[in-house]
Amino acid sequence: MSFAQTIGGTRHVFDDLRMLMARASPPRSGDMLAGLAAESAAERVAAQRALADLPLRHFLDEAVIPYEADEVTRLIVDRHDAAAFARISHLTVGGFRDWLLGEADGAALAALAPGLTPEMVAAVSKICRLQDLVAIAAKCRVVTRFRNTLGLPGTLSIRLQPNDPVDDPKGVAAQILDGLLLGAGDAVIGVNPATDNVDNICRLLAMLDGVRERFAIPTQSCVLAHVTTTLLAIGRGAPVDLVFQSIGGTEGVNRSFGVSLALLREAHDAALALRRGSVGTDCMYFETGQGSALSADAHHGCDQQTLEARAYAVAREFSPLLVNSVVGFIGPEYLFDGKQITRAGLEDHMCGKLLGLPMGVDVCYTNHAEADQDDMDALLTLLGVAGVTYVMGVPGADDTMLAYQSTSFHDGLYARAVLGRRPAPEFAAWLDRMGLAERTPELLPAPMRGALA
Amino acid sequence: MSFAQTIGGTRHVFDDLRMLMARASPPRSGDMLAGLAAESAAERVAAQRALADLPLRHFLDEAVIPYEADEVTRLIVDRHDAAAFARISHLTVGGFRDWLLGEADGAALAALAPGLTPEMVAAVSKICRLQDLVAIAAKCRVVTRFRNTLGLPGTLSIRLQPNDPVDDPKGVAAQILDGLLLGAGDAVIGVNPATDNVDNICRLLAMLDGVRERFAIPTQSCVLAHVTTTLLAIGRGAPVDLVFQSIGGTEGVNRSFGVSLALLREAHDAALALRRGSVGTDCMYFETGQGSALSADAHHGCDQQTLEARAYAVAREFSPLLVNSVVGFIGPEYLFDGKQITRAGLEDHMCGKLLGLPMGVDVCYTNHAEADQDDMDALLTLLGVAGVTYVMGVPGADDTMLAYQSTSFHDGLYARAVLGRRPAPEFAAWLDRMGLAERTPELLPAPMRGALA
Amino acid sequence: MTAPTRWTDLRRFTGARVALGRAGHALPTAAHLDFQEAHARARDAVWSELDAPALAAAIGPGTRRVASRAADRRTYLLRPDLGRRLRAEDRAALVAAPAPGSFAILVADGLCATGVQAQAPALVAALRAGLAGAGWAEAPVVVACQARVALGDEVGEALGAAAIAVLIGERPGLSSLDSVGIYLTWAPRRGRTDAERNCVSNIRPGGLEVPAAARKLLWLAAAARRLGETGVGLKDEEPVGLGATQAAGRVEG
Amino acid sequence: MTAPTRWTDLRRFTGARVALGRAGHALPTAAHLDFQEAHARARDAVWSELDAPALAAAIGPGTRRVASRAADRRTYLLRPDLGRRLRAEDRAALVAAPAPGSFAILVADGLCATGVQAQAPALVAALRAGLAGAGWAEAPVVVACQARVALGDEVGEALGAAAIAVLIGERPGLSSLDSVGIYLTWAPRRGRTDAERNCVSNIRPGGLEVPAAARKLLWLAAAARRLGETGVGLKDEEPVGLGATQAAGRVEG
Ligand code: B12
Ligand code: B12
Repeated sequence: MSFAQTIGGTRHVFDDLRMLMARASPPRSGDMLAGLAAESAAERVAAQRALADLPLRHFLDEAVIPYEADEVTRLIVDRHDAAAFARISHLTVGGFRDWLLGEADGAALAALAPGLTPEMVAAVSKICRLQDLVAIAAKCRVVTRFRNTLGLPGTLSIRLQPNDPVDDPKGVAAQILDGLLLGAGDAVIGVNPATDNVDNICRLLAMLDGVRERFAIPTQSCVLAHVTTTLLAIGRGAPVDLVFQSIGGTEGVNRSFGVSLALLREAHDAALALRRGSVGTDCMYFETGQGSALSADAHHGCDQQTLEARAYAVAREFSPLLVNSVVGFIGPEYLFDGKQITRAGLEDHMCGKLLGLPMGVDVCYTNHAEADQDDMDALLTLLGVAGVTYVMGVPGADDTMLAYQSTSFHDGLYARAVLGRRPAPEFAAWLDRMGLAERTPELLPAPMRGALA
Repeated sequence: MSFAQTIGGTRHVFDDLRMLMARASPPRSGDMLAGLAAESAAERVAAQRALADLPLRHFLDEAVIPYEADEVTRLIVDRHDAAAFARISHLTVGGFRDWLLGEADGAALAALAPGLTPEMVAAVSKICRLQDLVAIAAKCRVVTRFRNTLGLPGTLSIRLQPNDPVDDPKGVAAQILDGLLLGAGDAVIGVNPATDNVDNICRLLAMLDGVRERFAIPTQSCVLAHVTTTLLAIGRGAPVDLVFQSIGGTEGVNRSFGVSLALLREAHDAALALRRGSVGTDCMYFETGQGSALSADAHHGCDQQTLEARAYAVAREFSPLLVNSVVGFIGPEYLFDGKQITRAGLEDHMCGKLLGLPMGVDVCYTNHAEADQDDMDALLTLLGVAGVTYVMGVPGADDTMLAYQSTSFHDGLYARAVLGRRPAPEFAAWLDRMGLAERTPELLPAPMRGALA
Repeated sequence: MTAPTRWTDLRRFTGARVALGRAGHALPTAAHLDFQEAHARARDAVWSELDAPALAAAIGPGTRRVASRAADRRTYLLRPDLGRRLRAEDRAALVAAPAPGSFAILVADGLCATGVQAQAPALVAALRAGLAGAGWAEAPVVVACQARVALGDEVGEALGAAAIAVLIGERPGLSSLDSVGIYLTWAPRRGRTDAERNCVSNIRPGGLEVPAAARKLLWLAAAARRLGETGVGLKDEEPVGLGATQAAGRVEG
Repeated sequence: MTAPTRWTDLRRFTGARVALGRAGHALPTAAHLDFQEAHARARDAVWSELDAPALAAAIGPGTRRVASRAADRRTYLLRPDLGRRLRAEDRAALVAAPAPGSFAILVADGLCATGVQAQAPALVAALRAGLAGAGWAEAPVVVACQARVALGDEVGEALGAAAIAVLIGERPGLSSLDSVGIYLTWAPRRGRTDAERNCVSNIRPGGLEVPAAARKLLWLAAAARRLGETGVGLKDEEPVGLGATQAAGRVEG
């Protein structure tokens, strides 16, 4: 179906829903790279107006990528919960925005989530201001559980990310201690392995599990290897808490990542079978990020933010404990500067939350992007106000293996302090017991002293 | 005195304190225009390192503008409270940052304020990240009083700004009602007059006072004419609550604004003599903004942020009820885009608060700047977290007389809602009585119906 | 007009964006998108170019044309210092044909050319008529591109003028893409500060109308001649109702 | 090393920014400024230019040079699509002198040229020696500017190579301005996805050392030849301790 809107005397025509969504997107370099962005502010507003007038029902009739061509579309369509959708089925996209900002509350939003498609939430995000992205997300409540409880009101959790360029277990362990001393690690202690060697992955898994058990930390660990490598590790009996995988919003980008829905299902089943969770069974961890589908030439002419939202449909199929957008991680070809990263981070967070996901955000940038620590401070604070489930914690904000800057352990403390947020309750109690809740002692707590030999 | 710092093998030399401060400033277009900005990121870091190592005492020995040449310098030097300064007199600028982020609390900061010079706070702001600007400001407590109490913890006040292109009293009044319906007006109901006609100013003053009395609103009003015009109005017996004036950080820029310390003193005395405050006597309202001194060719080779801080020394001499930086108001030649506006807004807010001022910020931009509503949402939220005393409220964010975009009444509601802030207590009670605290009724509250004929 | 009873009735009393409704605490979608559209338009207006030949022709014979040292729009936006300086050749041309003791008029694009283009001819005509009536010799008119207010100081100085009125495009707002301001400076010369000028602002349809603006400027010009100065020393003490503004309504406070 | 007792002792175990202290919740000033300085340096590293003639000479005779379609650095950063395509003339030159069935090596600037410039000669030498030992004919080496990983697909295809190893500059980090990654692709041709490659990363002083990296790549190359594929289907199942990484320490969990 085509759409038209006249603005300032000029008639703008949009061939189909896909094009309408792309032109309505706030500016970003990736959509320009793909040749999909609006050419002027006027064209963008025209698309936003047309989109605002579109009935939400339309999204059930027109797919941005054909059902036949893409298993992610099939997942979205087949899993759509019409009963949950009924509550808002009479609204346009614009009316949906008003409803979200107005009468919607946490309970209504939780009930609605299965009735929403990624394209609906992407559409509404495109006509939201930054403050709307914050205010709507702040209403959402998504709670997940494995060995602790994440996402409770008033909490802000941190993934402890102790990466090492050669996966040196001591280097990793030293970073873990540093993070624990600074209150990080309740979301997960998760290492990105520099190598994809199966033995090495197993060794890291054993080390992480050992640290966790030794200090009795109420949290989960993860080695963020490729899912196929993790499956091999599970086969070898390694202690896998969470299965990690990068995912995207089309079948094609997932293929370029070496995954499929069937493979993810297999991994989910394998992880569930281990029954390692103590307070819950949410055992998947997914990362996403705007631009990956375009990079893999698997974007089907869709804008990157819509595809990002579609990745969340993949994620929610597997009841993840954690999902995060790596928003500034990839580079300036998709999100050029601090402004684009900020906008995208808040879009991703709101869209994920509306779809019922425990959204974290990797508040980050690379050295080839036009961004700096000030931009990160702003985004972190905004996400904190928006109720982000978790952010990263990297020593001094410098990941020496992935070569980018994310939030530091200190940043986590800052955000919790100025916003009055606490860690996950089980972890907060542990910090209390270790004497780490308020300050960092010069001398390591006794149990930690023998940790590295 | 000259300073040198070697970075990556290159030795950077800074001729004097003024130059050191300028080179240490985060990038902004106004300092580039003035030829004062660092030429590379490396030079900037070198200056920041040298500045961080500088003892705070040095600021008492080296003035950025000579004592003999400038009455603002004389004010700063003559009013410096050495006893208050003693507490931190042993620190360097870098040590001062650590102290501010660390042990300092609200009481210590309030006691310290008279011991700080504007140059000291400008210096420390230059080595602060955005999050430091937020966290430090959030510790400050500055409370002022006239007809209500502003700046209490947990509050966020709004100036109601009902400007009209021809000062039509009905146009102004309609905007006032709109603002009151949306919870704005506790900081002040303040009109910028389009004309500088004395009769007209008196007429507006009478109208504002009439509205306030008729609805028994616990707030103050102001017509933001030139101080000399306001003095004439006082002479004619007009009901002047607050005396307004734009000010800057050098004698020269103030001269270009048609003011001097003596004139401000005269105005302050005149306003005090009216004894119109009910709960307090703070009766001055000042506006400032980075770039005005350079625009007036009165910057003496100082960077714009240092001069902005010096304007606060002028302000605090007169115990103002309200001070605000109009941060994005002037244009892109001083603050180019959303990023520069954001940084400057948070700098100004923190510097003003450290100097003991009731700082608001006009979160705003012009149409010739590279900024948009998203940038404003971010800055507003950040300032809210930082504990800003007040922001502006303009109908729909569009000032039809000043031709720029500031925060709307809705923005005020957003900030209060997501951050859990309340209006000034007297005003909050009034909103409750009027039934306006939670929602805006379709029908005007009875007392408002006859307001416009 | 009858007194308002509903929130939306407030719209009858102002062109400002009142009574927009609420979606929770936020602007409803329609109002939000109206705003976005207006912003797109206002951003474009900054880049509007003055058609100086057409304007000079509309103002009449004898109109001279100059440009500031800001070579293009982007430079203009970031370099106000250049927008305040005449190109050397333009200065020389003015100096070569001065108008000593005159009351000069400078028409300048400023931050948005649209309003100047439309309103300057009528404004200039009204001013010239009034000035002639007040005994000034025919006022020389100069049209300038990429100009700031203070360019008038150099223009007036070069002409040897007694005073200069700068008619300049005010920055565009969401609701005003066509607003003109007039800045009046007695004894113009480089280095004058804004404290030494007077201002009449918001001249446009929906704002101050051309006749009222011209009347006000002429009142200020007369006072300036009497005092021998402009700026904070010259107060607009004209009683309202005598044309000071065209807004006559009065609120029942 | 003895077990840590003080927070600062952690620094002995890692090059990461641990034990930085606290100013309230924030980084102390010194650590904050160290970071700012490192950021300034890393930003500059992105703009480092590969000295391709010098590198080709250092690698040895027969080295060929190509460039991607990204004409300059800024284009390169914003147009990865162009960084993945050979200039037509460079493609033609490779097609004109192919190396069918060979194991090709592409040395590319990627996101930071410094590490490639310094380490590629030794890496290439080690790889060539190992490949020769494994029975491959002399590997053709191509040096490319403004290149992305996937440029290897077109290079390999043009050469008719059986496999290609792309040695490429990884993006610079605050603590690594000189890191190289190797991406191995079996049967390279345009359209290959990253799922069809294997990767050896973080090759640099302080990261994976050149001999270990070369050993690992040769292990993967042998496995690829056995399986006839690279990517997720090829798992690095080499037991650790046999050169898989040079990190040998073990934590007492
Ligand atoms: C950027 C990046 C990504 C981005 C790529 C985005 C993009 N399209 O540009 C994203 C986030 C999508 C990503 C995903 C993954 N990555 Co990655 N990634 C990197 C990183 C940080 C920088 C790469 C770089 O600078 N390349 C140089 C530039 C010049 O090349 P380019 O052509 O611009 O970029 C291409 C390659 O980087 C390639 N790529 C990126 N990651 C990977 C991983 C593998 C195994 C392969 C073959 C290719 C590949 O994708 C880009 C586009 O074609 C490196 C770490 C490092 N320090 O280098 C890790 C790294 C290469 N990735 C790694 C991994 C494990 C993955 C995942 C497999 C994780 C997962 N479990 O799903 C996925 C899937 C990769 C795939 N098959 O596509 C590992 C590889 C470990 C190993 N020795 O095999 C590394 C070393 C880091 C890590 N430990 O996590 N990655
Ligand atoms: C930007 C602005 C400012 C900025 C100027 C910054 C700068 N250096 O560029 C700041 C914030 C410093 C400012 C200050 C004041 N301003 Co002012 N300002 C404006 C505004 C919004 C836009 C001007 C514009 O677009 N100019 C056009 C461009 C092309 O010219 P420019 O050369 O770039 O800008 C120069 C002039 O704008 C001039 N200027 C700015 N304000 C004023 C005020 C007066 C009285 C004069 C003579 C000159 C002047 O300063 C600029 C630099 O030289 C107008 C409202 C409007 N809609 O126009 C009010 C406006 C002109 N200002 C006004 C006033 C009252 C003031 C103050 C006197 C307020 C006070 N009580 O202190 C002060 C001091 C002015 C002075 N003597 O210098 C009134 C004038 C009313 C009247 N009819 O006299 C206006 C109409 C708005 C208002 N009601 O508040 N202002």
